[in-house]
Amino acid sequence: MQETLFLPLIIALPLLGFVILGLSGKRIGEPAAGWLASLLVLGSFLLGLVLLLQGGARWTLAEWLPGIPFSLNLDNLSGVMLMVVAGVGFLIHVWAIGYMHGDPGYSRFFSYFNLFIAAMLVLILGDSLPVVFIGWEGVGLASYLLIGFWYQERVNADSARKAFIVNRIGDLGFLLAMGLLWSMFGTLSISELVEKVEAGGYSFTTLTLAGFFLLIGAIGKSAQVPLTVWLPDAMAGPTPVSALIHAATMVTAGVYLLVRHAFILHGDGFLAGLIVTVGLLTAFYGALCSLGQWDIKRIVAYTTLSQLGFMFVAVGVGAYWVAIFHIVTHAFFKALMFMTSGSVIHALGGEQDVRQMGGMRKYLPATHLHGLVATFASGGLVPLAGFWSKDAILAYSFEFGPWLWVLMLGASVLAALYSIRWYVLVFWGEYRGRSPSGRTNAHAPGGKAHPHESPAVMLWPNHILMGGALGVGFMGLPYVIDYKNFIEPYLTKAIGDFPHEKLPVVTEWVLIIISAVVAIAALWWGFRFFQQQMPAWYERFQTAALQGFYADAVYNALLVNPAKGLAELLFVGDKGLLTGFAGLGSLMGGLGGLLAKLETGALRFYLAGLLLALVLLLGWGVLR
Amino acid sequence: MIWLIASALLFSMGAYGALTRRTAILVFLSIELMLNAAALSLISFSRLYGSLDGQVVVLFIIAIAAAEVAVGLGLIVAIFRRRETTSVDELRQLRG
Amino acid sequence: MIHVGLWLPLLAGLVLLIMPGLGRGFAIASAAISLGISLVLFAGYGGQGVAYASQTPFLPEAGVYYALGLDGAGLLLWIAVSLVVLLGVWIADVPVRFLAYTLMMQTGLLGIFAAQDLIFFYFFFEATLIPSLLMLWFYGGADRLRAIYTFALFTLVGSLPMLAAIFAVRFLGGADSFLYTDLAANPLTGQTASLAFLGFMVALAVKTPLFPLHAWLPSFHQQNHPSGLADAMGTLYKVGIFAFFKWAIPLMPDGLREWQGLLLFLAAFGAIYAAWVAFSAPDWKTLLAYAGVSHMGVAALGLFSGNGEGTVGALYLLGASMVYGSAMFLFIGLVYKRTGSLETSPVRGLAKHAPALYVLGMFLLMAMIGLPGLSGFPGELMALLGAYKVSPWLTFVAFLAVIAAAAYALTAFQKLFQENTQAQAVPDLDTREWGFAAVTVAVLLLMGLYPKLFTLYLEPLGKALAALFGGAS
Amino acid sequence: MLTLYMLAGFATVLSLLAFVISREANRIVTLAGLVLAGLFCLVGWGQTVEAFGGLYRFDTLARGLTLVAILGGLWALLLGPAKKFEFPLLVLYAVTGMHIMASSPNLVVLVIALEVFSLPLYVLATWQRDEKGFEAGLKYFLLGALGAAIFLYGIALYFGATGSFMAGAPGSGPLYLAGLFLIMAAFAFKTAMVPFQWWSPDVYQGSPTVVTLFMATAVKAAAFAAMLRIFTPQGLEAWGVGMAVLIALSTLFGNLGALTQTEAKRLFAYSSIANAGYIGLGLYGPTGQATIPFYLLTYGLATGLIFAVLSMLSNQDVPLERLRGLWYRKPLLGGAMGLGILSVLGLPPLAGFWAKYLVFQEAARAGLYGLVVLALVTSAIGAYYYLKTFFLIFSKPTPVQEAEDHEAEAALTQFGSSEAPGIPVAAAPMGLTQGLMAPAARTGAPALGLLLGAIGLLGLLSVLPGLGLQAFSAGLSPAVAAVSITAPASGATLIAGSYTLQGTGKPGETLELFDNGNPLGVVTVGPDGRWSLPVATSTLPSALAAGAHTYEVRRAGQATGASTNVNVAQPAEPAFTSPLEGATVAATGFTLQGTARPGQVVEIFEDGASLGRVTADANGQWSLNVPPPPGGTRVYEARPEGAASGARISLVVPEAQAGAICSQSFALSNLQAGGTVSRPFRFGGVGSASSYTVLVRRGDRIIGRKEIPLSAACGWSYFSDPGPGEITYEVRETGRLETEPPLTTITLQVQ
Repeated sequence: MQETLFLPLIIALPLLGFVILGLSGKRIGEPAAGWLASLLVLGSFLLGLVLLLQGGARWTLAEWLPGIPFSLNLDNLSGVMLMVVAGVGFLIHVWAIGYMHGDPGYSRFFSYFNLFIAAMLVLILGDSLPVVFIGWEGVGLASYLLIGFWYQERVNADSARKAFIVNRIGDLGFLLAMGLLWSMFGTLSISELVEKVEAGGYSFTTLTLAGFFLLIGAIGKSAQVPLTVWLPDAMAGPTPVSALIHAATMVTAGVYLLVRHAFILHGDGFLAGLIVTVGLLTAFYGALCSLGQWDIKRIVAYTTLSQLGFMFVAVGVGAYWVAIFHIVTHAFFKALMFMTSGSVIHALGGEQDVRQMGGMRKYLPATHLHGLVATFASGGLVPLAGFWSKDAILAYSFEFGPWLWVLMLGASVLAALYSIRWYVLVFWGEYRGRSPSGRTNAHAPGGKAHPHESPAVMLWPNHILMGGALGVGFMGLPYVIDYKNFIEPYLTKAIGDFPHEKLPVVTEWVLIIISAVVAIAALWWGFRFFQQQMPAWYERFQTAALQGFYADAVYNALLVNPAKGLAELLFVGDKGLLTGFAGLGSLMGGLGGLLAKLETGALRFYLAGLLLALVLLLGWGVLR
Repeated sequence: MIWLIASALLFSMGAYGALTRRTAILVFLSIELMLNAAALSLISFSRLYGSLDGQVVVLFIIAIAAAEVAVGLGLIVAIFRRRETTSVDELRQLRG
Repeated sequence: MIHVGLWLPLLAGLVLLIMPGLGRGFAIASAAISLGISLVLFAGYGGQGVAYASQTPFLPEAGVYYALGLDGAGLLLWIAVSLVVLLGVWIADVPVRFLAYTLMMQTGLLGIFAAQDLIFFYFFFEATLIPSLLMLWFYGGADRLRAIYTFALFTLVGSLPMLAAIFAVRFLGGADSFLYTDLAANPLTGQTASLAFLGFMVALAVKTPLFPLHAWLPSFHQQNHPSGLADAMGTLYKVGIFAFFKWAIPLMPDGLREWQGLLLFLAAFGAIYAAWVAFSAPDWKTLLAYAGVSHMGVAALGLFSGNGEGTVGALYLLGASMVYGSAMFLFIGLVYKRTGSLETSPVRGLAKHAPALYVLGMFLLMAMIGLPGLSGFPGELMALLGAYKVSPWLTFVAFLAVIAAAAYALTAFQKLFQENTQAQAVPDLDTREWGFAAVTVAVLLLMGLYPKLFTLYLEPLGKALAALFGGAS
Repeated sequence: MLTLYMLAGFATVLSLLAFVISREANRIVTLAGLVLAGLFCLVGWGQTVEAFGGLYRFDTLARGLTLVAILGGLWALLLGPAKKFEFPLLVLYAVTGMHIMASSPNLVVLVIALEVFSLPLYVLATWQRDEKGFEAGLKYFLLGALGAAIFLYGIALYFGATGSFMAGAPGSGPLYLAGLFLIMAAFAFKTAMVPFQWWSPDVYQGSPTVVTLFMATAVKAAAFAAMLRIFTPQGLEAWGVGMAVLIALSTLFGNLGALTQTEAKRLFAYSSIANAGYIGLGLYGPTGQATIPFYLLTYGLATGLIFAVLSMLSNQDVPLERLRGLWYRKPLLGGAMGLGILSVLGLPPLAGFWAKYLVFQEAARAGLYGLVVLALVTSAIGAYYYLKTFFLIFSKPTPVQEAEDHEAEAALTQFGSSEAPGIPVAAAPMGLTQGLMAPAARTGAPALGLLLGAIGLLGLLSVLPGLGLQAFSAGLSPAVAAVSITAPASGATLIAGSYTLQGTGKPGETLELFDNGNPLGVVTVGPDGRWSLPVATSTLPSALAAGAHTYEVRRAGQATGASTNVNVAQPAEPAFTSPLEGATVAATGFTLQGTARPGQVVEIFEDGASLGRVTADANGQWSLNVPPPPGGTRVYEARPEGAASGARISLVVPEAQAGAICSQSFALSNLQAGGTVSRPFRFGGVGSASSYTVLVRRGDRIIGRKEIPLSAACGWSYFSDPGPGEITYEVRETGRLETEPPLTTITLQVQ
């Protein structure tokens, strides 16, 4: 592992883009700004690839803060994440060149986008927790800026703010985790923590608490139950943002964080149960909500939630490499799904309601193909990427407990359903929208008469992603097929080896076949079902799901409004505090007034007072 | 000793007088009485110690009393001319 | 050098007061020279102990020496003060005499950080009040009289018990003079220490400010000149943390031991309380006032932990908050210049016409709510690490403010800049304001990304204090 | 002495002359008298003049407070009415009385002085000859007469208990206490301390403002001078608690009472009650004789400014509201008054702060923390009304006031006024309706000068309070630590050069040391009150001679001091003198010192390795620099040349802390001169390069190279055990070419 200055350079490249575009983006103009941003990300990708192939790299600035170095570490784990972030990030950048065409904030968009990549890279590469935290909040900031990219609309600004605040709840967990780990081990460097945790000599209960704090952080960032509420709203941002930040990369940072700290979580029954519970709840919640959405992006957003739940379950059952594997496959198919949605939106001049879509397979053949692959990968069709990673999760779940396997199987049925629902509503059937002619939109100026296929700059990234969604699964085949697959040993080298019993070959095969068959069946059933008129029970379900099962309302009633009310109350109280102090002042004044009354002006009173004082003084002074 | 008690009594009488009289002149006279009480006790102490110091001081006291009378009476007379009264109870403009 | 650095601003201020014709350029020149001197002093600092120490008998009969010197913390704060003053006189649109008071106040502040004699510390601590009061009085808002009384009386009522405690420290501690070295060699112990510490506590709680003695702060800021210059100076005047660190704790470590629980509680509670209150602040200055209380609560939490990390964090956060807090006030001054009002509630949508202003605001706001990578974070983190060792629960309570900060700051910010349904047409940054923005951003980034520059010098101080305090309970 | 003659003489002569000369001339002569008296106070400052068998004692205290009283008189004269010649005369009488009061330790003289300044004041109080004036005068007079009676009775009892009229006579018993407390009551009355303050608000308000000014400044000065003589810290036991009660009540009553006042003079009457309390705090401390005059001086200047401005505004009541906008209407008056107020409030950096600080410190020294806290809290309360007034002055004037100003100016120009020439500092409507005593404000150049002078002096005292305090401390017996020699003890027998003189003194002062009358050296006392001087460091040739030595330490300029006698013997066998056995020494190297027969050669060994040879000087002293030693306990040995053993000493070398920044330039500690050494031996020194290379030669032949890294203590050290014969070592920074000249070259003769 080499100590090299090229490592911070990986981060510096997109950061440079942020600065240049931020300061003089307007002058660079369109599309040069977009290409500049994209190329810088590509540069990071290539640089990272080179370093990774050389066996990783480190870079340290000692005593950045007392006892805390500023250290970066490129190992296999962060390397894989770097490939995903910079690679998929690059594709989305390129795609956005087409998508953001004509937006007045074009260069601003790419400047933020580069900022995001930089922050995400810091998060991934950071080896010291405060450095990770810089990235952690940095991506939060970038997400805030991008969700509120069209801040002129109140709802967008509100969503951005909500995302930031909810994320900060998670950040508090992260901070407390740092505090606890520091007080336990006196270091915040992850590589040192690994050693110290192995060395022992501490209370395991405390370590569990540290893991719990980290989990809170991860829940916030990955929008798990109960902090899911910000993610659907985050769709207010431009579609590339949703694809990059809220599907492929940032939201998986929570999973990454947990995997990075597998050495803390591993073997802790309480945390495992908690993580599995959280993941499972999120998987179901996301899936069910997705089934009720009409907004094309919100559909996909909830599917992301559901998939994130899968990843959490993977972490919970101890399948750390699987969680990362799923991140990789998910990055491809979910980015593809979002960008397909984006292409459709683009084609329809900004229309996002799926009830106004349908039949797009005729108008947008290439996009349709992307959509199809994304659906199948997401729905878990053999042998696309999503199948293999999901299957691995299921296998590990079976190991954890057959009941979990059953539940997860149910969740994957839902996954198949929502994927196919999205596909059917968008691409199948007949076009339900009003004639697109005459509709103009800021994002697609001079609306076309016809839903039109996207330009090449948007198609090619999707082609590549489609390739990924088809192929990346093969690097993580189950052991019964490929005894030594690529990714497991590769990641285990960085995550740490937590050996476990493999399932018997027969069981494994049975599980694979069941999940494959179930997926196919669910996809087929869904394909038929969603073309029909919906039955009444589904309508009722849909109404509740559309509102996210009223999670926002509950939060508003239970938390947000009381907090605001209390703020008002405290504000008045604080004024009262000052009044209280002022009251003390007037009390003094009153006392003074009374005392001054003693100066009655009557001479004989004075004489009496004087003599009385004299007597008292004498009496007390002499007799004392 | 007896003279000391006498002087203390004299002092108290003066004080009493100063408190109960309303006319400025009488108040002032009462206070002069207190001066004399001091003089009386000085003399008795002087005899006690057998030194003349105290007695000399008494002479000074007499002079002081005279000076005070000169100033005081002048003052009181001036007030009487203006207000036609010397009652101290009516002087209550300055207060608070 | 240190003497010139200390007295030059006062002199310049007096000259400017007498000859206002010299104008802003003169004030800027003075402030720039001050900053230059601070930087030279910083560059020449050896890294250990008190540098540039000098002492001259002042009232030798009474044991008072005119003694100056700067340690790592003093240098950090000198630079912060000089920088903010320069930014302030550079950017604020105020009458020239106002600038004169600003410069005079600078001397007081520098003196507080450089004094190595307790009486001189007290002298500067109090004397700084005068220019501050004059600024508020001559250029304050309509209801300023009340604010003045509150401010002045809180300060005086608070600091006078400190004077009694100062006497106690020397005479009961048995030192021969009020020199720091002398007093530190004879610290108070036991019951007397805790009583004397109480005296310091009251005074310094006012100036930290710690709940509930922060009550003067909101009205102080509300009533001050809308340019924000006086508020910026007021922010610099929040020297309680420094004084606790420099004087109260080393001279009475037993005092901190006695009161640690209460102080930690007040700090933690104040942090979350003020952040919460800030959410309903009707105007920006009130909001920033409460935000400041909240941050100082966090810093105080770190300091009162009595360990190295906490101390470093508290001092660093203090220095950083001086810069970003003041810059924020000055920034709000720019907003006022454009909109004529500081209320938080109306939707203004300024970003539409003033994008650069928007970006600057965003940056400052993020620095204020402690975004990692910007100036607030290193201090907050170290304070957290220190505090967590001592009291995890209070740390949790205090750092709830992290969430609340995001809530109040972003909510108000959104109304000011975004949602431009009712966008006000305002001019964007002009050249002078660009200069302000560039320097501020550069400094905040530097402090956030390379804290080592200062923490290298703060760390020995933190260790010394921790050793003195004998480790956290 | 001349001051007394001057005051008394002018008073007597002018009393007769005034009938003849013009009233303006009379005023000027009076002024001249006061100024002359003041000047004679300054002549011989710091010296004490006694006269009349001890009845008159003109010391620094008397000088200082007489000056304050004269200052008050000057204020009154320059600002006061000039229509009648009696006014200056009365002021002059009063000042004379005050001077006597300040300068006498005899109670009887004090009584007389009291009357001498009180009687004119009664008259002055009624100067206005209106209802309020008469009321004030009568109240003052009757209560004052009562006060005098109490004082006299107190003196009588005091005399009865002690048989003496001198202040500070020791005594005990109820009679003594009764006398003392009666006297205290009388002075509390004069200084307006609660509960004897009754008269003061009424009288301050009813008197003409200049007279009020005079009372507020001068009377307090005189009374406190007497109190300082009567209530000395030695008698604290007797009077302390009673005074504490008075002080506590005064500060409370004064500050609280002032809060609700609406009339300026009355407000400052309450303020002066409070200040009397603060000044009282100074009585408790050992240096109160200096701090109280300092307080009174600053207070006199500050209140003087306040009342002077008030008197320029009006001779009558000044409702606070009238002060509004003074700064804008009359900047000089407003500024002066503002300055005065802030000073009285005690806000740094003004002189009032230092004054308050000093008297509070006196009380704190005496351990009266309760009283100090109370005083501090009440002065914080006081801040409210001071600030209220201050900000009133600096408010914008109301339109009505501005109109009034215009009217007044118009009236002035129209009617003219002999009383108000030129400078438009005089304020608003006055002078036209007030009949006889009309405008009190004389606004001529002298008044202006006085105003500016007071501001200047106040400013000076603010910046350099030490100046004032030092002046008032002159002639005080040194309160702190006398000089002494604590070691060596008298009669000890010591080895020459092996000992250190130690002693005590006042922190910061410089002392001279003498050895048998010859100057040995100068030391500065450290802040802990200790000094020390190693005899070996002296440049005096005879310092190390054998025989009897008498060491004496003196304050600069004084003829005698503390001394000690010792016998000094010449050393015999080599011995160590410094450091002491078991001491911890610096890891970066240190110096070994010792003694031996003069001219003897001593070789020093460190754990058996030679560090080189030294030769004892004519006094038997030798020293050797030890290169940075390795950490741990090291044994050093001083062997006479050729001997197998010698005196030993073990020293502790701390482990050097890693990470130090090495900045010393290269140096060689021992064996600089080369010469002969035993083997093995060690040489070394300090440096800053990361390592050095030693090149070893015999003749021209290079026989070895060795790289020696710099130790954590920034030292380098080379240990060598070569065969006998001449050997040369060259030291270079590692990496330098061997053709370059070396940093140092050592040529040794190894035995």
